[in-house]
Amino acid sequence: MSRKENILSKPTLETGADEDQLLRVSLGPQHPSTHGVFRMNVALDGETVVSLKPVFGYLHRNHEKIAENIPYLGSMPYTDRLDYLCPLTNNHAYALAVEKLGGIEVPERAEYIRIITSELTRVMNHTVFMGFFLGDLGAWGSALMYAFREREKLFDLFEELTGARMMTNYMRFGGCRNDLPAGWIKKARTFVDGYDAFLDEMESLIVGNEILLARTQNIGQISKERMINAGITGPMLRAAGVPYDIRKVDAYGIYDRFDFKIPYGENGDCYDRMMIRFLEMRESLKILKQAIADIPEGDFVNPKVKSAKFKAKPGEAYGRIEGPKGELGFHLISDGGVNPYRYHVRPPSFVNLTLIEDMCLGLDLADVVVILGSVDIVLGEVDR
Amino acid sequence: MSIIVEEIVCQLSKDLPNVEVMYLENPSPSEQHSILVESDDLVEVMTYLRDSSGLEFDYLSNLSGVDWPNADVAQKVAIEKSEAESEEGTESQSTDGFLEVVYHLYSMARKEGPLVLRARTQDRGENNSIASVTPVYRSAEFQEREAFDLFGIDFTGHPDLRRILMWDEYEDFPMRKDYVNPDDYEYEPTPHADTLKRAEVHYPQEEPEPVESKDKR
Amino acid sequence: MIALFILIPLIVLAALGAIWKARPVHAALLLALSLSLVAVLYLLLGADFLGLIQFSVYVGAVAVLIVFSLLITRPSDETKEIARRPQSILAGLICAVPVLAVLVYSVSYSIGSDEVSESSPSQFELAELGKSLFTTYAPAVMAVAVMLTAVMIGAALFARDFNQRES
Amino acid sequence: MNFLANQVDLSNAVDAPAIWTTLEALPQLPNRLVEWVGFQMNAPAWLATLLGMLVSAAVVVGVFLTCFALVSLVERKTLARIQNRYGPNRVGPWGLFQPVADGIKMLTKEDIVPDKAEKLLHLIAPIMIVIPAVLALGVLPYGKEWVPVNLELGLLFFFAVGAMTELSVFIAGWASGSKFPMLGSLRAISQMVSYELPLLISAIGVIMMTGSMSLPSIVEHQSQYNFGFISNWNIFTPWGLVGGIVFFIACIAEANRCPFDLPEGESEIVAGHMTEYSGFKYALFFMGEYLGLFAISGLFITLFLGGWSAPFAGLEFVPSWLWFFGKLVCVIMTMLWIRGTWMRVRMDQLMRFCWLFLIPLSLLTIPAAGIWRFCGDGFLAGLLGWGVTIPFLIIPYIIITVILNRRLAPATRQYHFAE
Amino acid sequence: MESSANTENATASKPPAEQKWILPGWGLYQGLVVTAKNFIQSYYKKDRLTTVQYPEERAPISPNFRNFPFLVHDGDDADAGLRCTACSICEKSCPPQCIYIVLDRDENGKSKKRPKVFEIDLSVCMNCGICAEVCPFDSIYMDNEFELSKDDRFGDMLYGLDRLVKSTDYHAKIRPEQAAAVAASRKAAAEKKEAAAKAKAERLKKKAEEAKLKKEQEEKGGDAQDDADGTPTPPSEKGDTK
Repeated sequence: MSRKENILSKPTLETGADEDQLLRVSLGPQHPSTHGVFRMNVALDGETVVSLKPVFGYLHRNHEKIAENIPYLGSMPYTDRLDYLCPLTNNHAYALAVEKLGGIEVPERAEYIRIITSELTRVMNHTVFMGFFLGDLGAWGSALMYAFREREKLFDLFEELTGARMMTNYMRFGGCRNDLPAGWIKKARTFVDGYDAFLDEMESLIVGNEILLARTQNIGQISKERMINAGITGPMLRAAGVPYDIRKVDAYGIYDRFDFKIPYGENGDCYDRMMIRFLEMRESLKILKQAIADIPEGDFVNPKVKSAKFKAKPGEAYGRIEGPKGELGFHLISDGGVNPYRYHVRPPSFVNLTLIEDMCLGLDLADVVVILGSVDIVLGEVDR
Repeated sequence: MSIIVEEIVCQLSKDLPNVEVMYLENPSPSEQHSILVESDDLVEVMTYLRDSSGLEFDYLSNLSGVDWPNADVAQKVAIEKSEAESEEGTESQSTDGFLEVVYHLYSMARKEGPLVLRARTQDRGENNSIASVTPVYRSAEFQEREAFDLFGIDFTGHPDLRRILMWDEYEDFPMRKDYVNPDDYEYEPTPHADTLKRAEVHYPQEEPEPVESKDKR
Repeated sequence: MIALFILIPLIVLAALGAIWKARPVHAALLLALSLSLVAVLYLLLGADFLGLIQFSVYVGAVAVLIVFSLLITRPSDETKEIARRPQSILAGLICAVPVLAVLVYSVSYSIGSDEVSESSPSQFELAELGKSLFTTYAPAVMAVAVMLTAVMIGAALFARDFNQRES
Repeated sequence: MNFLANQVDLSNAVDAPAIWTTLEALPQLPNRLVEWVGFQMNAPAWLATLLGMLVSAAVVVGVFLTCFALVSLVERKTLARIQNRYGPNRVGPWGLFQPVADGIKMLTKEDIVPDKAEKLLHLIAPIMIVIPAVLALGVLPYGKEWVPVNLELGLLFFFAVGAMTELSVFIAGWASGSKFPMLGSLRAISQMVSYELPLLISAIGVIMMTGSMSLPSIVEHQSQYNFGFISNWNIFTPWGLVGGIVFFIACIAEANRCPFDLPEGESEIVAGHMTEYSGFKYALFFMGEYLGLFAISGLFITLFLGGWSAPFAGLEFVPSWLWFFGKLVCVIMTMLWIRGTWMRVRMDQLMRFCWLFLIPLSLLTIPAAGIWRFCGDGFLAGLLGWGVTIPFLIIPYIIITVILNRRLAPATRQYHFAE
Repeated sequence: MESSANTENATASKPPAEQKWILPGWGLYQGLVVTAKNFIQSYYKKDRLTTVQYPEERAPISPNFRNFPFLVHDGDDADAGLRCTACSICEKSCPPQCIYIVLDRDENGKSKKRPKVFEIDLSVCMNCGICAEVCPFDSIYMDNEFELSKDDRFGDMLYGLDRLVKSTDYHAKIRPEQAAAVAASRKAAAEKKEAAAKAKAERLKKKAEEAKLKKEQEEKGGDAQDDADGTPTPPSEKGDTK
């Protein structure tokens, strides 16, 4: 099973088996572990993967065309449906891009609310990742239900703040839609304080488990340079050893005010990707504690900006944030009208899938499922 | 984030003499000015930007296709905004449209902000081809296939240029401004009358029984 | 005794089916069926130990390995022509006839004497079997042990160079 | 016909006066009834024995089918409780009628047979999976007086019958004709064949110590009490401990339970050899799997946990079959506990674990049992026995895990933090 | 590549330390301990058993929860007190365009400033709340009633005026502070309008008196020749405050 590999081109795998010996199987779109309608045409020689062609587009509803026919605010509720596991970071990214386009500045309290909601969403996304990752490995159920139990607490917080559990539609250009309801901050603090205990419990369930170590270490290993060249961002890139976190690089919003660190690993295999997400959750909890402690009073939105009738001067802007899955960017071109002229989403899951074939070549069918789980894709965002 | 685009433009024109590069002003407060690069020496510019020690733009973050139809059709605003027109003029001059690809490059090594590059096709009809940068940046592979799928920009040199989101037998390019929505979509009785009429035209023979409950209005 | 007369034709039929069946997997399954019927025959004759050993060794191991190899190599059905060719039938006969002769001789030798029929085997003692294996029949056990290790080493060598050739 | 003849003669059980002995002989009640009716109607002898056999078979099948229904409910409820939820509680009180509902659903579901399948073999396979499980259940000793079939070679019968499951799994996978069942049956056969070895080898130690293969005598041997109250279960001896652990791991693999549930790994090959089955044939597969699970854990209890014998001398009064089913509940709860926690092992790891770890370890238990035997019995000899056999077993274990598998050992990872 | 990367081991979380020898089965055992803890505590600890048996027990809905929109009417007569003036701003700004309004016109075509038809297609609406935000007449708000399952997918899910309009005290019941704030702002606006109207009325009355006074002087001085300077001051209305 020799693997020809150089930094740029796709590696190919020559096995002794000739063409008709291969077993062609298509994993998906209805498959228990592809996180949604995602299909992989896999050619197997025995159990080892010889070729893997990803196929997606089953959930494509042309979100960008809709966005070009409705006003700027109209596509804010649609951004919840991009990566439906972390709606508030999507809203934050879109609001950031429009503020860059229109040159709107955001009051102090709104920035703090945005930091708190984004970090809560990052913790929610990584917790649910643990549940699904163990589901792919075979321990279907227990870790997933513990993750969902914590997610329910977060859903209650978001429902109280934004009015909906998942489809929040909460950010507006220049701040948020409504202020924090009374007592919300106290509930958020109790949630954050209790979360370390939950993380310790999940770590003792997952991190040392020998079967998990055997099944995830050195699986789907990609070198640092190839990941940068393939545009992979987020925990996958940091697991390979590149400490690139847009919260530190662009320092958007008021992230430079908080002291937190960026964990990064060395090997870039499935195990490191999982561990990096654990460490990131702990860093997010640190940010949350600081943000909840010193959130100022003040107006929660820039009073001068009317989001519903927002009109930007002609121009172009590309705003991006560090979403839980990687860099989520919005590229907006406006011709001065009420509707954006061009609205393009740069989703992290879509670009992170570029190297899926390189990671799976030469491994088993069971590893393909684990690698796809470690990439952590959400089809709403991949297909747009 | 403080890369000065003008400096990079003159450095480019100095190091790569035969390259035609133009600086484009971006009037919006985001000040993300861009560099227009000719399609056939795009790969050369990109490799230079990636490999030269001073710049090291090793990460192509985003690649988005943009459709600029023929100017006289969509001419509401007097001056076409971010595009230096051949002659400055308030009244609209009919320039034939083109398809454009915008590249956002970042340097992970020096943690430098977005450098925006643009490449354009001759026109929106036959020769709508741009050199593919997948040999330089692997991250462009899927995004170029998406631009081809939704805009019809033909990337020459792409390893396997197929449709990525729409199904393979689909002919049209949905994201173009002059795209007409085929009305053979599944009949979904929304309250708006015009969708009703179009649906009736489309399903003349079949008596859409759920409809008449609204006709009584 | 009636059961014997039902069983024996069944065994012969299954064995013939195993030979004549075109599809290899059907043939293997019929072989397993005939072997298990032989095991039932032993049980009915009162030789418990032998019957259970026959069942577990032949059906549990030999038939499963034959079927397992069929599953891996997935042979197509062209084995039918080979079986029908005249010279393969001739070769088959050459092997079968001497074995048949020995069998007939040994059966006829014991038909006359009747001490086999009424001496129901005494209360079977596992311990004696164990002792006798390592005392009276020790050389036979040694020979079998050596042969088995040789087979294992051969299989390991064969598997190893198969992997080398492939990678 | 002699292997059917030596039924346990139960004449003495009836006249013991106390309530406990009647409770003890409860499983024999149907046999007593049939004999009494046969005696009243002075039926011929062969009819009486035939009826006796049928009744004891009916008792075993009845008990274990209700066990199957209960365990399928208990499994869902315990897994639910592990995952902080209730589990089925809508159909009947605490969900007790859920198995009935599942049964009806399975019966009414349409039975789809793919057209590329071999019709006859597709039908035979589920039946062939249930037969060995029920046969094996007939041989185990459940109580002092309750041994459905007392065979001289009970253990050999158990393994001989167990060999049929691999063949039926192959037929199920191959007869379905499509890709996933083929892969599933390939995996299932290689797993069962390779885990049969440690199963047999670790049982040899028990046969050596009790001197005979008949299961009731094995339990008899374990039910004496040395030093007054500690029972003489095999698990309490060094070789029995290691042999028991290896046997338990091999049990999990034979019954395709997590962490070895590769044949129907949902996340990879949908449902393995059972993919093309629906309706009642699918239910038969489940019944075969569960009855196989009862049989193999029943054997584990008989060989290592002292069948129906009470753990301490004082608890003799409790009916013996209660002990057996109590231990069965404990073993099944541990398997459910493991199913709720651990992940699935990959195919090559499964094979390496069996051939490079389980088989050498189980081969070691045989000489260890020999050493234990010749250290003699009594307290001091017991200590000496432990002192000698434990290092005899532990040192090779360390050699195997640490030295041989060094490159496979999971590396401990370093994580750095950047500003 | 990495700036001041301190490579101290990740003390925050507890991955296995460098070469500390770990019993091979230790991780598996710890996993079992966690599940055992969850299993046992789920019998007596509240936060280890979070299922709510829905039809019998009901989880509390947070006051801010928004579901499909509803129209508000003052007073008790739904038809008269309807606040909606069919300006159809919400129809234009609704992203999935699921609102359909037809303006009510009387016989000679003058708009009666109220909707003849106001329909929301609940199977299309994604309860995003933008209509409630942009409505200038405080007439559409988000309901929090969620048990709306119907059997007919098209007809039943199309909510007309009859099912959409609810009274203000219903609004006060589900969203007390919001209803109170809206009522307060409407009352303040009403008072301001009255004050403006009263001010205008006084100004008119004062002007009327001046005009009357001037007319009397003219009749008194009618014979006196003062009309030379009486250029008729048109009743100039300084910007009346609407």
